[in-house]
Amino acid sequence: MMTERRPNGEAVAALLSAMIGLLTMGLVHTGTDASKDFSTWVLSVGKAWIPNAQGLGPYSGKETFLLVTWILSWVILHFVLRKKDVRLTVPVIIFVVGTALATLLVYTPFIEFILGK
Amino acid sequence: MMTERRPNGEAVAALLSAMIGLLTMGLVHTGTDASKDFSTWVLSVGKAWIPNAQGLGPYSGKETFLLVTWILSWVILHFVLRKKDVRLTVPVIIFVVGTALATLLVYTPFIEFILGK
Amino acid sequence: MSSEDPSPLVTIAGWVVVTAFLALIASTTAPFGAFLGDTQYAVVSTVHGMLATLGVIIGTVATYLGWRLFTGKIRAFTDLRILSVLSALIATGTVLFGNWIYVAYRATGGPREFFLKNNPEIHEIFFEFKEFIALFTIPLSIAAAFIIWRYKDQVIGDRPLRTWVFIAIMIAWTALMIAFLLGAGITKVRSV
Amino acid sequence: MSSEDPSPLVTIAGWVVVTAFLALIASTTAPFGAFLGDTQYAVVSTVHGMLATLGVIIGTVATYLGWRLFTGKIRAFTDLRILSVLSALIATGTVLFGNWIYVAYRATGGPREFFLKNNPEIHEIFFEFKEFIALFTIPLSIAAAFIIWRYKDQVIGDRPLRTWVFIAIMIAWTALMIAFLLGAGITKVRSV
Repeated sequence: MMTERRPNGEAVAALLSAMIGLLTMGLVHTGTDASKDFSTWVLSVGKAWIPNAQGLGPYSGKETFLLVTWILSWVILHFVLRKKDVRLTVPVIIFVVGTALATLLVYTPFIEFILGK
Repeated sequence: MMTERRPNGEAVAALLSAMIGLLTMGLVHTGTDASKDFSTWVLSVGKAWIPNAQGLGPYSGKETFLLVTWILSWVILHFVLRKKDVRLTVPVIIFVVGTALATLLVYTPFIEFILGK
Repeated sequence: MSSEDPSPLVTIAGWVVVTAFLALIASTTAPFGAFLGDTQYAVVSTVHGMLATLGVIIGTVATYLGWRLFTGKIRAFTDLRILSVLSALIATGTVLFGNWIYVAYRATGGPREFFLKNNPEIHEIFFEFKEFIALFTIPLSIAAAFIIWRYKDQVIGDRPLRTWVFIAIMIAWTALMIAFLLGAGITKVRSV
Repeated sequence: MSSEDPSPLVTIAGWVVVTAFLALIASTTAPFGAFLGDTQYAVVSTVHGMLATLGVIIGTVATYLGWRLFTGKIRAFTDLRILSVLSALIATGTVLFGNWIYVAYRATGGPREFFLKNNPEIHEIFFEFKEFIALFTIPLSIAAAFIIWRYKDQVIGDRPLRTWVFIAIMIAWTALMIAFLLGAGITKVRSV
């Protein structure tokens, strides 16, 4: 029975990488609100591959950052953690706090609060 | 075990009476479309007890017919059928066809079709 | 090694705290009033829409459990009992608030007048149908809840009866979704 | 005496026939075009809204089953496996169509311009939040579906893991409902 059991590392990788992607998106979004130059660059990232990225604006680049950091961190964490069995307390806390922070970072009144606008 | 079993008559009463109420509403609605006088009378039924029935129009009377025929037929069927165990085939067919007819009778293109408008 | 760590209750408690914190931020900073418009029906319409949405959520889960009942594989019968009653209550509440809005809909200068002038089909076909199909949910959901409570576990073992109950639930749920979607569509075109 | 009569399959078949008949009448006589408006985005918007509604239906049942998983009382694990994948697919599809509409939303003369002039909070707070919170559903629902498929029944017996999966599902569902309701609210005020 124990030999059949799959270590929980892959699950940790799947959930943490989802949070990482979302948190990155929140940070990038906040960054575009803080700096016009950064916003232009984020738009250029979207234009690199999304059809009609001009119509979507910087949002296209933010989606790109979500996608790339999510998938990339998932692949890395998957292979780092796949054979490991980890205590879930700390990862769960990181996940909940990180996702909550990601939520705040796409909420305009909070962004204006931390940017001091 | 068999002595504990409740006869299915009460269930038949509950479901058939729901259908009867809805079908009555459909017939009344069709009637108001066919006759202006009938429509005025239906409105007066609603005015008898619903606050602001004037604002609701004849709809208030149609709701009243639904409510009264549903509850009344439920009470009657409940006491008629409560001790009976009936085969469900025929009641189910009546229920499905009656509910389908009720649906058609609140659908304007169908009403206009049967009224020949 | 990780089989009891973290404690589910502690974890859920933590999640509730975070959610409550975010909700607090939202409720103190989000200008929800921007959606309300300035008519006297703003609050009534909002309650109606919220009840309708709650009805979709609760009614959908109740219908899923009705399906499990039909296939004879239900284990969450207690949930079905609770949700069937909630569905009936929410359906009734939604219709009551809907009646209230209907007065505004029919009033001079209201959406009905607008539709009859610009888009008569929306009133004559879709709205007329919506105002009646929404009523289907009340007797059907009450009948289903009555049977589920009255017959208790007996309904699980009675295949013809549970089939009929499922049919009634499906008709009620279909009526609910039609009324919900037509309501959303109509209010999009012209609201009270 | 009534325990096998009528046959459930015959009854359901009868109900399907009746429903199909009614659907046929509706599809040949109902002027659904009245809701579409005449912009080139009419069809895209309709698909987006229908997918979002389907997402609410499927996602709500999946979340209910996530709750059963969390409480350790799930029996319909197969259903959860199917619905978790469907939820992830529908979330992705809805966002793709949403992107398409977003172009129209941002265009000159589109809703964004209207809101910034008349009701800036609707764009700056609600729409900005909606466009991002909707994206939360994708990685979260895919992560949950991945774990449910990868760990199979093992996730049922692993309390901490199933708790975490339920939290992820709940966040995804909350994000879905927020995006759905804000979307309905915004399109009510001004649609593309």
